[in-house]
Amino acid sequence: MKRRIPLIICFAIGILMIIQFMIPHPISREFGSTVNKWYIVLAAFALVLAIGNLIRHHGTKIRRKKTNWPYSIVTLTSMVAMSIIGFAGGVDPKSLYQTIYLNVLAPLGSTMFALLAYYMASAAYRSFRARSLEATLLLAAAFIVMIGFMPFGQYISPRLPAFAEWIMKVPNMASQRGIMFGVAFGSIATALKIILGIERSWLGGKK
Amino acid sequence: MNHDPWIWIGAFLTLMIFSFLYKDNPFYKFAEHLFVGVANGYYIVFYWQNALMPNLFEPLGAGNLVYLVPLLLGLMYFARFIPKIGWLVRIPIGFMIGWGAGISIPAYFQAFVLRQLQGTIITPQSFENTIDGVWAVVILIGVICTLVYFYFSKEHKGILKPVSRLGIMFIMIGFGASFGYTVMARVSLLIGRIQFLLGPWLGLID
Amino acid sequence: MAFLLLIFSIAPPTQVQAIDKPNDAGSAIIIEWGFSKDDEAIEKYVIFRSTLPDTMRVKIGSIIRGNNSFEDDNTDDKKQYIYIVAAVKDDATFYSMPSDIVQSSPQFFNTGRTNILVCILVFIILLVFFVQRARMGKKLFVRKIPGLDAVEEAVGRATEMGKPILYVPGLGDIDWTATIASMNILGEVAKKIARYDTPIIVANRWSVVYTVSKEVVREAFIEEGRPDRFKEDYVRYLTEAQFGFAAAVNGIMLREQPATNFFIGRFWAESLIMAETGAQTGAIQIAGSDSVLQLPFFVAACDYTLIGEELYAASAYLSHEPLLMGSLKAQDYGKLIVFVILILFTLLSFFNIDLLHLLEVQ
Amino acid sequence: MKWYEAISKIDRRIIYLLLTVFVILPFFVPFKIRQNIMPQTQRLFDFVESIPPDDKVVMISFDYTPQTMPECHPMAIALLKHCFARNIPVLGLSFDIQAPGLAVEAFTTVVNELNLKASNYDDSLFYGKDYVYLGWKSGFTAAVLDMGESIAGVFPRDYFKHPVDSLPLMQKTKNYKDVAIAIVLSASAYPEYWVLYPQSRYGVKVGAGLTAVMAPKYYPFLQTGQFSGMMSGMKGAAEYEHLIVEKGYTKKLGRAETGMNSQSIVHLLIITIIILGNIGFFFSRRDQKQS
Repeated sequence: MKRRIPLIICFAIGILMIIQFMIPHPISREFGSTVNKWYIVLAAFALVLAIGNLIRHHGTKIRRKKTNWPYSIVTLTSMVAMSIIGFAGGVDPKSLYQTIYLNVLAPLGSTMFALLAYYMASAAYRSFRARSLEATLLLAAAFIVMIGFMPFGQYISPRLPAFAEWIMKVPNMASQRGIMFGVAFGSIATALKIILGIERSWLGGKK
Repeated sequence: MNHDPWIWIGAFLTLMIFSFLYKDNPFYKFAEHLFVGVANGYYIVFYWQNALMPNLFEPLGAGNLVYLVPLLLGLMYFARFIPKIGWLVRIPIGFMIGWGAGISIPAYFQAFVLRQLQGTIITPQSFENTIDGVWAVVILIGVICTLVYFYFSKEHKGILKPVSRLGIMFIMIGFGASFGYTVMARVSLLIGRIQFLLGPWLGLID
Repeated sequence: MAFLLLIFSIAPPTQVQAIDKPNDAGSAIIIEWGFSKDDEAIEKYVIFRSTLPDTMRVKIGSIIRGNNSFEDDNTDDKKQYIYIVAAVKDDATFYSMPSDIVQSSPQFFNTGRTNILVCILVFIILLVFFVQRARMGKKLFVRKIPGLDAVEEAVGRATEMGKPILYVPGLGDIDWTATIASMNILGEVAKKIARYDTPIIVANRWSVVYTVSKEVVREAFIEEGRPDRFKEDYVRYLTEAQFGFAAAVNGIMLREQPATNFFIGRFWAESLIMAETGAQTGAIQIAGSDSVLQLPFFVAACDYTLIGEELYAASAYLSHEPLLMGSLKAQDYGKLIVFVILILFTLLSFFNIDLLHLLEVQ
Repeated sequence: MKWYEAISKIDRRIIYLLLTVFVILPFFVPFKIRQNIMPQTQRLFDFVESIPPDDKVVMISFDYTPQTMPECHPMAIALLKHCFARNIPVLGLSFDIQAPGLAVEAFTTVVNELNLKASNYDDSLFYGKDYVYLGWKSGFTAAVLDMGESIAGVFPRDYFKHPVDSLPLMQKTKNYKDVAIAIVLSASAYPEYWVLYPQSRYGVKVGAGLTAVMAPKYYPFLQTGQFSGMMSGMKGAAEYEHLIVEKGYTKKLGRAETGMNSQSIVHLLIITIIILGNIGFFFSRRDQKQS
């Protein structure tokens, strides 16, 4: 029972969602949107557990005075403070909650994102070596595209921008499509295995 | 220089994250832990306002008893804390996994199989412009070779060997091109941060 | 006078037909008409509707000239309607004859999606067939996948060094199949870890994925007979914020110094931020993703990368379980069908047999 | 360590430092690289060039977010400068909740800059007469369709809470008939839906300004003429800036052009270090083979 009931629920909801895609009738739409709402509710409940895990992790660090424990205080207090600000002060566009979003979360996020520029440079430097034919092709394609799409590309050869675009539109497109077909069958098979109960590692293997 | 304290906060946080490029240090540690804390606080409020209120408490308050089902399912997550009924946690998980698997199957067939087939199949119209037709043939060959590379249940010997090799070459060219193109798209993010530091904060550029 | 002449020379639209929109949830009617002979001269067509038994005409919308259909997506399935289309130029309006009486209704099957249904049924049959065959003991061959052969080595190395293993199951929620596939791989990795008693850190972005991955790891320890070794702190929730998550993972890599990093699942722009930091710490890195745009970065920064479908082959490959192997065979047949369709449809189209519409999904 | 070992093992921090310097440099040492103008940018520019002054409005949908600001914001600024220089009124609106702040900033920046230079009343720009910002609206599809009948019906009040009917510009701008082109600046699928709904139903001309990551997806829309032009990424913005400078509408180099200079030399830097790495790799391998 401990396995069968979850498996039946998983099977039923999976099949229902597939059928739901085929039926345009309002009953089916209603069902689809209700289940989507339930999903959101379940995610919110799971967030309680997740935040509980975060509090426990940092709480333990502080109590046992593990390395870097003072930073855990930063996480916990800022989380509590932000929640209080949101619940007490509201979430209007002019509220403190939104101001903090714009002036703390947004710059932190954009700066982490901007680190990518540096990492792309160091990753390319370290790994773009013409070790084999395949690696050389990768290197050459990256080069041509990088030069071709820049204003100075045309100075090297007036044909270069068009060549760079060709690489994007022909070989790049072909490989992406080929990968996508494989991905499609891989994920459909995975999803079916889950629904049909063939793959059940989430229940702890085959027993 | 700007007198808005929020700009200063934004600027310091930006510098703290950048300091990580040199090495891990107390400033980065602070910014990272603050990021995690504030973001989680943000989402706690967000879920309460946008998930639980409209999708659970309001309908329940209005007497819609169907919503007892997600409430019950949600509570089952906490069964983990009572060892005897701990297995109940698998019920909401089964629900979520089944839901995710179910919606993805038709979606993948539609967007990843049928639509890509439509785009790859060559028709006489592809040859209206001869050179475009030639490239369409190259794309078709590329797609087939890539497919062969992913063929698992046969050893890549005989005819499969050169074809799958060609497939991996297409893949590598594609990877290189995407990498190069993305460099262009991403450097602009860094430029954006630098503009923020030099402009609104330091006032060195307008 | 010339002005008047121009106005009176305009012909109204002809043959107005209104039909219930097919394959929908009701509440919509499609109106089609023949062009006004003076389509070139007019400005637009205005669509009027009257609801029976009342005959009052109400304007419901307009569309520029050159179009001969309109969708009224605001009808009541219980009511009957009549439509009139008018050609409009300046302030003058020229009405067509009314359409027949029409009523909208919802349908129980979307015929525009029959092709998807066929695909799903064919694939289920393939899958069940090969799984059954595997169940009966037929051996299946799988080609080598270097990234997966490296898993054992990577776990072993962490054990030797006495350092933890970091596992990031992607940044996608559970509705991405890549995340589900990642959970299956996590199960296999966790079993090896339970045997060796190496600590693992599973870093999660979504609350739901967190609950699932915790179950998966716990179950793996139980299955290996070492439930005592499972620690609550092994599976962690960080934050839903995409780059906040990346920042925190960077922190884990630098401070807890894992010997091996797994990045397996769905990734977005943060992929390289994590993979490059990991490369700098000197960890062995194994990545696997179906995110076409992020794969180049993993290839550049990681030691092994599972490309696209290889990710989905992983749980079968690692577990050697015949049932799962059977599904690999089904996947291969799926690709074979794609190959056949590509060639067949292309060839037929040159014999004027156009089958492309069979692939159209509504 | 031999020289070729050294160049294949440059410390990453040196690379980071160089990269930072290269990004900052063009802000203080402006230089000009002749832009090769992509045809889609030229088409958008030509379209705006062909709109008669003081007649129909250019509608700009500000749908970008702070993260995509470096790419899309310069597009907005360049478009506004172009329209105002040609006396074309501008109507702004947004469907992304994060956009209004950025839109207002774009308007304020350009209007202040131009009004500082204005010598008389006629040269000056006024809110309500020369430009209006309607603000943010949820429910994208319904809103863009309803504007075909009445813009004021969808936005009864503008962003600053003025009744829309009270603004002179809005009195002559009733619906899409009074819109010369709707230009959508976005990092997501909005431009596609502008083609799908308002264009197919009301014949609105649609232009787009997209991030570099998104742009390749939209080439087919240009081929079919569904887009009357497109700017792609910071490069597209720089090209547009270049075009308005060339026409003499403004003198100053724009943000995107400076940004493109940074990008160009960063690309050169990356290409150079990859070459250095490979030279080092080549020689070390030769050594290994010999020994």
